[in-house]
Amino acid sequence: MRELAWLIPVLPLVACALIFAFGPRLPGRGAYVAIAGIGLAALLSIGIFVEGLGGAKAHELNVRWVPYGQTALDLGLRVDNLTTVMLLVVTIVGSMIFVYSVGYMHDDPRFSRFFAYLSLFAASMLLLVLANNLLFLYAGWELVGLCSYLLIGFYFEKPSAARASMKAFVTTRVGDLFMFLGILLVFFTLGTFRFEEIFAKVHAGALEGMMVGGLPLLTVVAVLLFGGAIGKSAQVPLHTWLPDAMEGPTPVSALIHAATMVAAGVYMVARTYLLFFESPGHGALTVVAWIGAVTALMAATIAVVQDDIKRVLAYSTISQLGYMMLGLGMLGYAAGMFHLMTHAFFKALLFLGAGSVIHAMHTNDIKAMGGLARAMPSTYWTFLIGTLALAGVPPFAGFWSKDEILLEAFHHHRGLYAMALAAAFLTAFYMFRVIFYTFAGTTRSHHAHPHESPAVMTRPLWVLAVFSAGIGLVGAPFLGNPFHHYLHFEGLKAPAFSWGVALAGVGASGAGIAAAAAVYHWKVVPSGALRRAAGPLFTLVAHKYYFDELYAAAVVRPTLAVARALRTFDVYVIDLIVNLFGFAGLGLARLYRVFDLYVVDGAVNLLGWIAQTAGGVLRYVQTGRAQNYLLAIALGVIVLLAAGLFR
Amino acid sequence: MVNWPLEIVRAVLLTAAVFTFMAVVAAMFGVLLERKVGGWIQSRLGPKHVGPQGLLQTVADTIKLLQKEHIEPRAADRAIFNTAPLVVAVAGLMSWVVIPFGTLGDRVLVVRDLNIGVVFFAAMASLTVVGILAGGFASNNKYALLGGLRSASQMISYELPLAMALIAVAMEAGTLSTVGIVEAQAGWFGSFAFRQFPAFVIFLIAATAEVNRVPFDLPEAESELVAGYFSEYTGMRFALFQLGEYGEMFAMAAMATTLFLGGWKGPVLPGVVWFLLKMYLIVFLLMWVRWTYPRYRLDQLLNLSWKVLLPAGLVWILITGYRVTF
Amino acid sequence: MTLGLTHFLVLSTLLFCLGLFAMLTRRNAVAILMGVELMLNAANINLVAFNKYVAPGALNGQVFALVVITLAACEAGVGLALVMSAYRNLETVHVDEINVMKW
Amino acid sequence: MGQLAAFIILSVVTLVSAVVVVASQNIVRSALSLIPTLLGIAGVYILLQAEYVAGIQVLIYAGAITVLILFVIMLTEHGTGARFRQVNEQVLPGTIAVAVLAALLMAVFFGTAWPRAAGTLPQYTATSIGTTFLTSAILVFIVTSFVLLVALMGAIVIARRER
Repeated sequence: MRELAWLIPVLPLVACALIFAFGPRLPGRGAYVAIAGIGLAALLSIGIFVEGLGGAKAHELNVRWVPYGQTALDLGLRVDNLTTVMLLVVTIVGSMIFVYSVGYMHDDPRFSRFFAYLSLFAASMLLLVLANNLLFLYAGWELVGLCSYLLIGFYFEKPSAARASMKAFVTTRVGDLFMFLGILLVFFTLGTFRFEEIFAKVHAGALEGMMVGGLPLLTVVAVLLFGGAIGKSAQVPLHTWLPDAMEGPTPVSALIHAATMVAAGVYMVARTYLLFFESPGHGALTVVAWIGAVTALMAATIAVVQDDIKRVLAYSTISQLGYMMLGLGMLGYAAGMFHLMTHAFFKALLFLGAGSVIHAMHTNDIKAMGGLARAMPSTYWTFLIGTLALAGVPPFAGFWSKDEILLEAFHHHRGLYAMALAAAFLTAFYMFRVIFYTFAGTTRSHHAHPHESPAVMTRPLWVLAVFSAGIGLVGAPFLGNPFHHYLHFEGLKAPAFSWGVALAGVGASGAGIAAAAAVYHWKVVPSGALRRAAGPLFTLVAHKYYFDELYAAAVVRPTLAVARALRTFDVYVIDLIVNLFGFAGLGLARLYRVFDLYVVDGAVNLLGWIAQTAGGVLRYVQTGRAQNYLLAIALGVIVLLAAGLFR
Repeated sequence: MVNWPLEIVRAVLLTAAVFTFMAVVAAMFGVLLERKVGGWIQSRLGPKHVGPQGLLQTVADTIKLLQKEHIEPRAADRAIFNTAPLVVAVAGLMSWVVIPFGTLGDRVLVVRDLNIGVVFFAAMASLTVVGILAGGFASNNKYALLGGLRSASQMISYELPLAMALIAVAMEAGTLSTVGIVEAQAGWFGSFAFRQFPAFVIFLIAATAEVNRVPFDLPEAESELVAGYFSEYTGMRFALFQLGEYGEMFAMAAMATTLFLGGWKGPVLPGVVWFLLKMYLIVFLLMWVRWTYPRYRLDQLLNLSWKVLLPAGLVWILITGYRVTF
Repeated sequence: MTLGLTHFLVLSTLLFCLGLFAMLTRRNAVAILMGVELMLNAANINLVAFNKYVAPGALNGQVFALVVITLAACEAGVGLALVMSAYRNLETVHVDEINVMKW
Repeated sequence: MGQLAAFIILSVVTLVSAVVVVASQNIVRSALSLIPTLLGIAGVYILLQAEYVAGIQVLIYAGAITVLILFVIMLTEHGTGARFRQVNEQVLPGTIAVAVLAALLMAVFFGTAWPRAAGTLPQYTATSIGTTFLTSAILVFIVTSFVLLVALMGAIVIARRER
């Protein structure tokens, strides 16, 4: 079945092409085609995964693409355990979101196009996941970025959406530049793009001892590649695009900005983990870990003060991605990937639930909601399950994965452990803040008449809820941690389960829930007082640590200023020169025109006149009567005969 | 080297002899026979009062025709009008040049045993058309003109199957000479009527059409065209047309005899008698057909020639060629 | 004076020139065709005469005369068909009146 | 001597009727006097020991082509065509050119010493002609057949009344 892996990205791609070609004339205005594409891909992925459980070997499919000197660029796919896990996540979460979108986007005039974009996105993501070399991973990476741009800007008539899509595209591009440099560095030093060959050479010490600017080459390469992950996975300092990306339709937020695309950065780090691992003194991993920890904590603090339900979730996503990075950086390869998987399910669930709420309330502001638990029971219960999973309450999925990361951090670096624990507390706090604001109490909006969403939206929610609740068990230590057996990095051994760490983690979550309940449900401490007490810290957080302002001042404005200066130069100097040449050409052309008109044309006309006049005279010879010509022939014969006779 | 003066004298004498035979005996007797046969077939008596059993009826008719005034239409083209019957008569009689009548000792009784005898016969048959066309035109009468055109198209069409039949026979015999063809037929079943049966049939049909006899007599269809191309002819010129036509008919019969029935050959009786017997058999056959069958329509007539007889003749030539060669 | 090649050549020359004259001067297309026939016959006389007097060993001259007769038949058929067609469409057979293609 | 006499008689018949063909105002007479011309030429062929050619000449030319010509004349010229001017304005230059051409050609013919190859004509020419046609002149024979076929079809297509 692994030989058929190439079909997985092709199916959604075909669906995309069909929808682009035939659009609304397809069944379900194209939605069914898209769902069929991703659904078949999901079935294939499940088949491949089951095969992997049976212990199937990694499979590579290589098609010679471009000969390049001694080496060749191959169109290659690789199916191994890491890939199968990602395939499962992408296709299953993806198909749920596709189904959900049928209901959510139902009244949108660009319904078919939306599904085409979704299918294209799924195809690119699957290409990214299946690529067996850096080049194709990069291609999928950029395609995913393109789809992200298209989908964030799906409501392009809204200026904020257009700006957000631009911002997302440009910001991630900064990271991609570093990644591209890293890829080039790999290729120029090792001469190949293929992961297998890269790993083999690095393992054999091909880059050992090489230095770049006083740093070990391998570390530089790994950090450069990680630069791409920072952009794509919205790590500090390139995280600012993700909250803005919430301008897109909610299923897009769920699919791209929670479950799959942002996970691409994590996946990429995991895919090239050997480079990070082999960097001298785990230097690169340390960078990853610190960035991840800072991101996790900082995003969590910002999430606490957000009132827009999707933004809360967006910052939560950033925070959780930081967690994953932290896990990877703390040598928790399996832990990071495990968290990626569980997070994909419950974050998708949360986003879809949020979408359901927005669908019902027509607003994003949690302070305008309230008391929705009665009106929308399905949404409420599934959202609650997602929240519990995210908060890390056992036995829901988030607990198991988060616990592993905390365990790794605890074993490797206490400072980072503390940050992670704080982030866990904050996570539980802000998520329950949302719950209390949204579902508990009574509605604060008087002109809204909330109602439960249609079945096509709630059923995916329930499916995802089941996953969110249960998927964590595959990593449960008392079950022997089967996930760890399935997916692990050679040479790394996970630390043993520790009741202390687990209780600390649950404790942090519980404390967060309790604090949220105290502030927003029982109102023991009014939130306004809390805000005043925090003072400047609150201001700092509320302004998202001034990142956007900093970028505006440091990057955007200088760039714009330079652009304006250049424009001025262009308009007054370069254009002047060009215009001068233009005027000179024009003058010459006028001269030539006179020459043309009176000399060249005159000669041509003279010849024409001569030909015409000659023809006019000669046409009297052309009688059109064969008998005249015959007489001429006879005379000719006479002349010839006479010439022959009287020679 | 041919002795030309002697040759010319011989030719004149022989022509006179043949003409006499044809005009006096064959044509006159032929007309009488025609009327008698017609009478018998139609259960009446036919001419009976002039001479014994009406035998002199044709002589009386000829004398009547000779006495008649020669009328020349004022609008007619005189030269052509007067020449046309001659062309028909001469061409019809010239056909006889190559007919072998029988044997006298070692000599074959034939005017000239041309080595292109069959071709000559066909050529003379085709010359008749010119006379008919000229006569029809020169009369300056629309019935005559239409009759002439019809006649010419019919005769041209039927010349081709006729020539096909002749070619098939010549191929089988290996010679174009009529005497040679007769020599090539030995015995009853050696006659080409058996060995060349399709050619025989084609020849008979085409010959009937060629001499404008029923059922192919549209050119002179009285009910449509008065009398066809000789509507305006009177007296002796009319007689000349009739003479040419009867001469042509008898020549066809004689040619059929020569080509298919073994000519003068036969047991006991002298060759000339056998020849005449066979010839009159064919003549009787033609008369029988004339008094029995209705007339064809013009398109049927042309279709018969071009779509049936001509392809059949070509196919038969192919078969004959195969038989002769292998 | 015995009959020689020259006699026939003179006859054919005169015939040829008469045919040419017809072609040069007649207006009626059919008459022009008749002139062509005369010229072809003149050529045939030449062919047969040369065959007898110059190369009697082979019959090529007569063979070619036959070919010419055949082609003359073709020419007459096609030519007269053209005349009929022209007459039907233009209602004239005079070659100097058939000038719809002329400037 | 007899041959010469025959030749002269035939030539006179041929040329006189050819002149009528060429010069007659009555187009039907032209066509009809084509027949004596052609018959005279057939006689000339017999003088030249080409009996087969002569027979074919009478059969094809006199019997078929002339009749065809007569047909077309009768269908097109409203009879004799005497109502129309039958000659164009080239009579005088044409006469002069033809006369000069005839004179020059005869000068050429008289001034040439024709060679004479060995051999005699076969007595019975039809067989020899057939043999020649099927051996050395086979290509000519086949090509001629094709030309004949094409001309037949062409004539039908051209003369057919449209629709």
